[in-house]
Amino acid sequence: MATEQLIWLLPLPPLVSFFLIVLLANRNKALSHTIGIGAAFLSWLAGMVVFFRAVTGEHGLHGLGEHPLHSAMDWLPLGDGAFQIGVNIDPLSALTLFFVCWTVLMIFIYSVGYHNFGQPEGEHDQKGLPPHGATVTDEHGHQHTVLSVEPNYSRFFAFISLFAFGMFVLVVSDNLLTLFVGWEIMGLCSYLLIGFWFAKPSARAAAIKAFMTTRIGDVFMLLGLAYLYSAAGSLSYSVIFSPEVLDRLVHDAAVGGFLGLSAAGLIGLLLFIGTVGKSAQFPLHVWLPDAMEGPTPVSAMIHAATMVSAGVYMVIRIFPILAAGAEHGLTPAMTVMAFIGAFTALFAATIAVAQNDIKRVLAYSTISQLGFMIAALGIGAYVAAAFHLLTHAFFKALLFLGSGSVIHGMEHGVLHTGNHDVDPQDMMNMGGLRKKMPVTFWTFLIGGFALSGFPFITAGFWSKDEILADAWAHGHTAVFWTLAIAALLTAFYTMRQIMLTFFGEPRTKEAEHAHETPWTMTAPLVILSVFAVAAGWAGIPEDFPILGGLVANFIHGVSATLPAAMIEKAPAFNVIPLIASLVVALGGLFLGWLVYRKYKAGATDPVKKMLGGLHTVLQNKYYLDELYQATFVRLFNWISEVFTPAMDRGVIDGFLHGIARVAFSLGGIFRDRFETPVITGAADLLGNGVKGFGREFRGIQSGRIQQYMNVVLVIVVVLAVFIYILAQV
Amino acid sequence: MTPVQIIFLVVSLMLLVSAFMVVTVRNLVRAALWLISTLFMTAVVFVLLDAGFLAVVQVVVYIGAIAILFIFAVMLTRRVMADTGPQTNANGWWVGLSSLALFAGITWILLGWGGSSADAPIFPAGLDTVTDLGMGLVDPNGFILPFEVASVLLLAALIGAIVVAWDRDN
Amino acid sequence: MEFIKDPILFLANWLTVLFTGWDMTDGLITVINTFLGVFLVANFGMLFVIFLIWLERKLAARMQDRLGPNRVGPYGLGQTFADILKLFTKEDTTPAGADKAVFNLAPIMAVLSVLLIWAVVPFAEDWIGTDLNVGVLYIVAVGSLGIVATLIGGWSSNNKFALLGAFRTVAQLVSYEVPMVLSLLVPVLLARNMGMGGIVAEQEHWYSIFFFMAPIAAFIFFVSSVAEVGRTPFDLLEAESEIVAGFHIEYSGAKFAMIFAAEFLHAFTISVLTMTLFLGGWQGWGDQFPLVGWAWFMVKSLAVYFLVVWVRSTLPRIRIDHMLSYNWKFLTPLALVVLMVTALLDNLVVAQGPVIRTLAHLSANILIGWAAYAIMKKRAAQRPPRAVVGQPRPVARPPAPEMPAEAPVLEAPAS
Amino acid sequence: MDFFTEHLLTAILFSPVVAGLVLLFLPGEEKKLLRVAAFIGSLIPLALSLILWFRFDPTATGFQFEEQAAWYEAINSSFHLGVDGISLAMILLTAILTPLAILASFGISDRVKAYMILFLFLETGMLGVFMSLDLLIFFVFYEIGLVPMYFLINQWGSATGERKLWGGMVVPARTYASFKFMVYTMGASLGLLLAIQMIGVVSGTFDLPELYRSWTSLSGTYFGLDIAQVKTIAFWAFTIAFALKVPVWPFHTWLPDAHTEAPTAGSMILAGVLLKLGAYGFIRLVLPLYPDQAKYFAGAIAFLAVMAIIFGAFASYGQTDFKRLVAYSSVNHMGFVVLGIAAAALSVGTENAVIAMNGTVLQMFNHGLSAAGMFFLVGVLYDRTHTRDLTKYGGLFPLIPVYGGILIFTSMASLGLPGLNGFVSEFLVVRGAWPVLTLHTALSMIGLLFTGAYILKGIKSTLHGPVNKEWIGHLKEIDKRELLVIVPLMALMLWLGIWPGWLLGVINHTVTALFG
Amino acid sequence: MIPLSWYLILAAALFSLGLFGVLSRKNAVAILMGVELMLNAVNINLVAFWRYSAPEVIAGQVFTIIVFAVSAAEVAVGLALVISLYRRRQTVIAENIDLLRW
Repeated sequence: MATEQLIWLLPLPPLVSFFLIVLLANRNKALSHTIGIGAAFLSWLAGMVVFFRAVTGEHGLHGLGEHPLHSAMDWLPLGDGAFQIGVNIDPLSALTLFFVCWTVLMIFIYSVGYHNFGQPEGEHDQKGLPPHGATVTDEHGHQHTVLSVEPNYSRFFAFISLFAFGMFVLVVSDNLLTLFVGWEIMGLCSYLLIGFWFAKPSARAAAIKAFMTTRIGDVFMLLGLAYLYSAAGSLSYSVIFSPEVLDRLVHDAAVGGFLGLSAAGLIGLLLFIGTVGKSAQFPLHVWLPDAMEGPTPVSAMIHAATMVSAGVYMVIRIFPILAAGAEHGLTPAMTVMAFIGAFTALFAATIAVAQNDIKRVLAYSTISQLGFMIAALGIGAYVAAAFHLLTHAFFKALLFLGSGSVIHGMEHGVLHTGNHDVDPQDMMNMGGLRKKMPVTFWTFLIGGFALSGFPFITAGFWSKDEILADAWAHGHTAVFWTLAIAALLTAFYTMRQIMLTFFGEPRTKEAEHAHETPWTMTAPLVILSVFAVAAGWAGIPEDFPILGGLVANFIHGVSATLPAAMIEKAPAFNVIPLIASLVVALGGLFLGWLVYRKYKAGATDPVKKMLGGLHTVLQNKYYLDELYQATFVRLFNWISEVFTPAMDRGVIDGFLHGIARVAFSLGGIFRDRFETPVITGAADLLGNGVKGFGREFRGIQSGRIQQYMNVVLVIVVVLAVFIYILAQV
Repeated sequence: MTPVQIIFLVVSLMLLVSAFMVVTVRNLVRAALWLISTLFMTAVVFVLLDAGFLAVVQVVVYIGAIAILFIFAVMLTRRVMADTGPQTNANGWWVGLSSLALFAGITWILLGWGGSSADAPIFPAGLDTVTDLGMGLVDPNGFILPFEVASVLLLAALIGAIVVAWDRDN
Repeated sequence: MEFIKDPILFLANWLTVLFTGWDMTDGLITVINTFLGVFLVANFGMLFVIFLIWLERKLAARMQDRLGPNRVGPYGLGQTFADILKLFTKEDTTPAGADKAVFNLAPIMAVLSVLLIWAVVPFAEDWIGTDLNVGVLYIVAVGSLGIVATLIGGWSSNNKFALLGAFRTVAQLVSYEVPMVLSLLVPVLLARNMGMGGIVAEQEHWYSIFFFMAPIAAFIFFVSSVAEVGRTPFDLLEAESEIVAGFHIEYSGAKFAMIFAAEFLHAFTISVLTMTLFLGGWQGWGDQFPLVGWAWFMVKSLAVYFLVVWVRSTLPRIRIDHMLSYNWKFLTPLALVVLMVTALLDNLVVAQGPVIRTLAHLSANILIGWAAYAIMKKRAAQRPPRAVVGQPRPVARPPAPEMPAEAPVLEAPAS
Repeated sequence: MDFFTEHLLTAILFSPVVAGLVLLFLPGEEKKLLRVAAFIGSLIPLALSLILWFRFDPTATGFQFEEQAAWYEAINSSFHLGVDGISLAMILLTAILTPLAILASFGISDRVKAYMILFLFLETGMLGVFMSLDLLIFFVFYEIGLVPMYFLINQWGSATGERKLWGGMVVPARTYASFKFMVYTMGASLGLLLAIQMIGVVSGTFDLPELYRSWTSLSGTYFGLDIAQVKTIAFWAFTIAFALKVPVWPFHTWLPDAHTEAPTAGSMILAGVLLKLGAYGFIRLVLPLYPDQAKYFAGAIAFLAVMAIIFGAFASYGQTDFKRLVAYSSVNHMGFVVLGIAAAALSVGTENAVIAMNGTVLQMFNHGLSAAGMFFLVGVLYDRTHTRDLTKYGGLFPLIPVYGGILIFTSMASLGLPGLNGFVSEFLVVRGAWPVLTLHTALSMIGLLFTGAYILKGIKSTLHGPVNKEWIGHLKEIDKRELLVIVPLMALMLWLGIWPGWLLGVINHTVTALFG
Repeated sequence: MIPLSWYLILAAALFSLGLFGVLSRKNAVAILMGVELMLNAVNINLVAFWRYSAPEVIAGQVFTIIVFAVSAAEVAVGLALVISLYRRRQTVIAENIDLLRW
């Protein structure tokens, strides 16, 4: 089959599986996950085929830039032309497609184990709540509680299938509108999946928060799309990234732009705000930590690997517009991005240090890593951003899944002891899981090292190093140092997490009874950990001492996506950023080991001791949620619950009622003064007259037909005679 | 005085006599029987007028159907209609006089009218009135419309009769 | 030889010659001849009844495994004469409170209505009272006189049973006139002619007799005319077990004899009509001259009459509601369908020659018959099984309190 | 052009009336029979309009299937019918929604006959507006629509609820709502009537195609006023009448009352079709007849539209009554329609106008589907719980999963989720409006944002959250008939979301011809 | 031959008798009988005129046929009325039915 057709078909299997599960298979758990995973596998297969055909096409990866795999068709007939939609695989989307396929498939498989497929139904389980565990009796007659299967198992697979569809659409689409379509579908799925345990008020609130916060970004993005469409006359990449269009966007005053910003700058900013929402950048990052209310695979998939990455993907995608007119230095849009990215990276890292919930730590680290990418783009490090996007997707997915596995193990312990007020997600309750869950431990370790950029082997090192290198090379020292500090913190809290979770002695009974998770969960971990290491080797700079050029630098091919004018070669090797990244990574890890190596149960968190009051601030995420609550939410609630009703009922209806009152009273006067006495009086008079007449002549109405006819007959005879006489004379 | 005229006189005498009995006799069943004879005589009159088909139809329709219905009604209602007491209502005399006046008037006018003494044209030989009638009744240029109307009327009467006589109580 | 061939015509001619010899005017001769003709036809009927009664009794006896009349005369041929003597010598009573005139009028009308039918019956080629061009209609018309006769007879007897009988009569006869007339119309429109002579003439070939063209119509006509006569299984108007003797309960002696004769004659009349309308009348094989025709006429009629007797002595009397629903729910719709189908079909196939025509009509009839059968079968399947009437209980002992509970509920059978 | 094709429109237009008359002769106590008969009767126009749809030639310009019959010659008003792409879409919408609405009201057991007959008459009224090419006919049908709806609200509306008026006067809510609906609309359309008569007097005809030619190019002085002023006055008369029907802020207050109190099917039709009459009036009459005035006042109209969008969303978010919430959502959505109209009026002749108008008409259709669906679902829930108070629900998802899924689907459609119908039209409107009405569009985004807010609020407080013990065991799942109502709507929403071309193709050609 | 006037006078007499019956009889059934007589008078007239004016034109007979139909209908409905009247009011005296309502 021609590759283009394959690309068209690529997103479909998950969609089909969504409908199949919803309509047919929602009673049968095994069938649903079979359909779901089967669909994911088909897409994975298609994705791999497309990927390899793309990179080994006649032009190779670099050639793919100017000769992307592309096909389009008319979608909306508008005016004399039509709006076209289509599919498009260029280096960037090929790369994205690669990791999306992998992570999606892994997470599908992982979910089977995570939702305890094959376990008995729980007695107290109800739809919309996490399973509470089921009591079983083994052959020795011992009662004990085991994990119970998720009540809404099928629905979960339906949702993530739909999600996968959205992600694939986003990746393969050749224009921003269909990209936006996939974007929003993912938004919906994230809403549904965060609220998967919708009976928990916290989950419900988190879901709405996530949807609304991202929607803020989305409406701006919609405006951006509208602007771009009206300015460029199209939304497909081939048109909007063509030099002449970019030139028009920058210099043509007709397409607008104000505050000294060119149209390109405005559009860029509008679209970027969309990313800020989607990729949880400051100040719209607040939803991501709460989103951890959802099941862990969801956190892994949506909030680490794919959806939040989609935000970054989009910015990378529109980089030409952002960078348009950046002949000298950065465009305003890029500056904004650089600032927000760097700030978010540091800001989130600081918060992560003070979190005890194993998933929240990861959530904040995600925010901060995304900040890295945004910042990288902001300073024009196109390739580095894409590179980090790739690696981060792998190791963050790995970390999330690992944390999920840990939580799962802890839940096992919790069920064993039956003490339900132990929070299985709190790292303070863990410790010593190293022996209990070896696979999880090793994979988690790899992921953690990748995250903290452990030199030379892990993927994270290379991508992060490239960002730093770029930052240094282009002389954005502020960004450089901010990111460096952020990286240090990253390494630190990662190590803290690892120490608290796996090392030392078990700090609770639950931790003692924790135990390794089934293969459906560990297998994906292992596979992802491979990528978490190997993905980095595809991007080792050629001029890197010793290692350079051992593996062909594949990643730089991504830059071929850009218009030729914008492609700039990777910066020359420079030792300072290398040292910096070595120092921050190793230093951070060492620091973490140092602080937490002797941590015992019940002892206060050393970080708390060190930071004191600041710690509380960090733990409460700088009170941002409270701030929003106090300002925007209250304002809008006031408008909608007090002001608007007052306006409608009070002012407008009041006015109407006023008119009505006047009319009523006028009518009343008319009735009493004129209607009743004059008209009604006359009418009554007439009526009475008629009645009287009738009363008088009632007598002749005897009701006897024969009498009437007799009268008729007599009259006829008389008349005949009369007429005859008349005729005579 | 040709034999036909004699026959006619006899027949019309019987006809009028039985008609008179119909309107005067007390016992309703007898009235009905007299009615039958009246109708039969009318049929004979039709025969005299070379309308054999009509005569037969007259017998079928009237004697076969209407008479039966009459007798039915009489029997249904005979408990109240005791044969005693006068069968004519209060204004019988008036009516008698006025209808007599009517008859007198009509007759006088007829006698005054010249065309009434006309003689019948010779009945065309080979004129099959039955076929003509049949053709005429279903001929679009003929009388199909009144024919259809009549049939509709009959249907309506049928339904109406059923509805009216329906005993809703049981 | 002429005499053998056509005795009637021979006699007529001979009389004409004779009278002219007595120099009478032609008009007078015509009148006398006509009168003689009428006398002949009427008395043929009245006398033939005597033979019919004997025949029927014999046949019924055979069918009921009896001997029947066998004392008076050879094979009891004289039996009927004895009966007649007895009847005529009985006292002629009139119940008190009866409407005398009407009471006496009824039997006369009864006989009248039957005898008048014979005026249009073609015994043989040009042996016919008068070949009215509306003969069929005439039959219907005159037949309705019989209804009136029965009715006034029952009413004037001033007797509950008689009145009941009269009511039943009207109910039955008026209803069964409908399918009869409808089925009567089928041969009419097949022959394009209303006169009996014409109808018979139309059935000249064996394959063009109307029985083959309209078997269903024949069947309907036969059944409904049996009902018209009021013989078993339709003898509800004189159901002895229910209303003693029905409308003629009060009659005795000569009047009874007249009613009795009228009924038997009517029975024979309907078989004659059936034969004439559907079995080709006097036509048959052999060279055609009136006497042969008359022979064929008698043979065929007696065959049909045998059928009538057979039915009578075989079937039990049916319930009145069955009688009515059988007419209104089965015969009438069927007759209507047959009439319409025949009318339409005949217009299509009349040009195709007699054989095709017969075949087409035959197949159409078979089709209709099969459809009717299927429908009846379906409805019978739908009808719930007859409710079991409660077990017979001892009359004296009042039922035990739990009896009603056990005893199956009485249900009216859904008809 | 056989006879049938020539009189197709008349057939569509009057088949509901005929069905209604047939119903008139059915026995009143045979409720089932009446319902089924009414349903079948409403399927006839659907079938006919499908025929119309397929015989319609989307590439031809101008009106098709025109019929003209002398109606009121004394004033040159003729019974002139015709369809183009825009009205065709609306006719299709009406013909689809009415059977569903009738099916939805099978639950009605009180005076079924009258109810159904009114419904069928209502359909004729609506169809007439979309078909008529003569101002008087247009007005007649425009008003005919009111009467059945008035009775539907007044007689079959929600039994409970009261509304306090001045001086302690308290009236039943449905009486208040129906009265307000009737009088308010009538009052506004008085101006319309006057303006129409004025046009008739001035240009001597009521025939729209002629007026398109003559009225716009009219000049001189009438009634002692310059033609421009005359037109301006007439323009405002038209605009107010239609703006009130749409409705745009601040004429919208009749809508929440009417929608909330109307019976379920009534709300479906009300939101689904009746609101479109106003918008259609704008497109069919105001813009072609008053291009200059429309251009001049577009900013003002757009402002009102934006207010409608924003305050509609806010008000809807503030409601605790589920049905009222949905009702206000109509204000919000129709705001986009008016915004698109304003944009088209402002930029007539450019690509923007075409895109905006495409979006507008598509939005009309989409809102017809989604609003009807939402109201129906609210009705379904109300039939089971007999309350519309959002605080009384909660956690119903496990009890009625199928219903829950459908509700989420429909809500998302009305939220304008890409992949479902709402998105395309909203995007087109925004796209068309942005270049010419940048500020308004930007502001309207607030409304769009809060669309999400209230939709989520609805889902949150019905389906999600801890299970409300009160309903456990008492809540029936949505049944077959109700599925039969909602599934076609859902199918259309999905289809229009994925492949809007089939509808847009028809609309676009007309729109391009009119505004391009 | 018989002059036309004989038939007409016969019809007139029959008509007057019928009229008398209609107007004077108490019993509703008897009234209907009177109506029948009048109709028959009409029939005689029709046929007579047909025969005497133009036997080729069948109109007279046609109208007679139609009069048959009409009278049959009239009698059916009339008797149905009488019967149901008898059911409700236990009377068939025309004079007693003067409530002008059912």
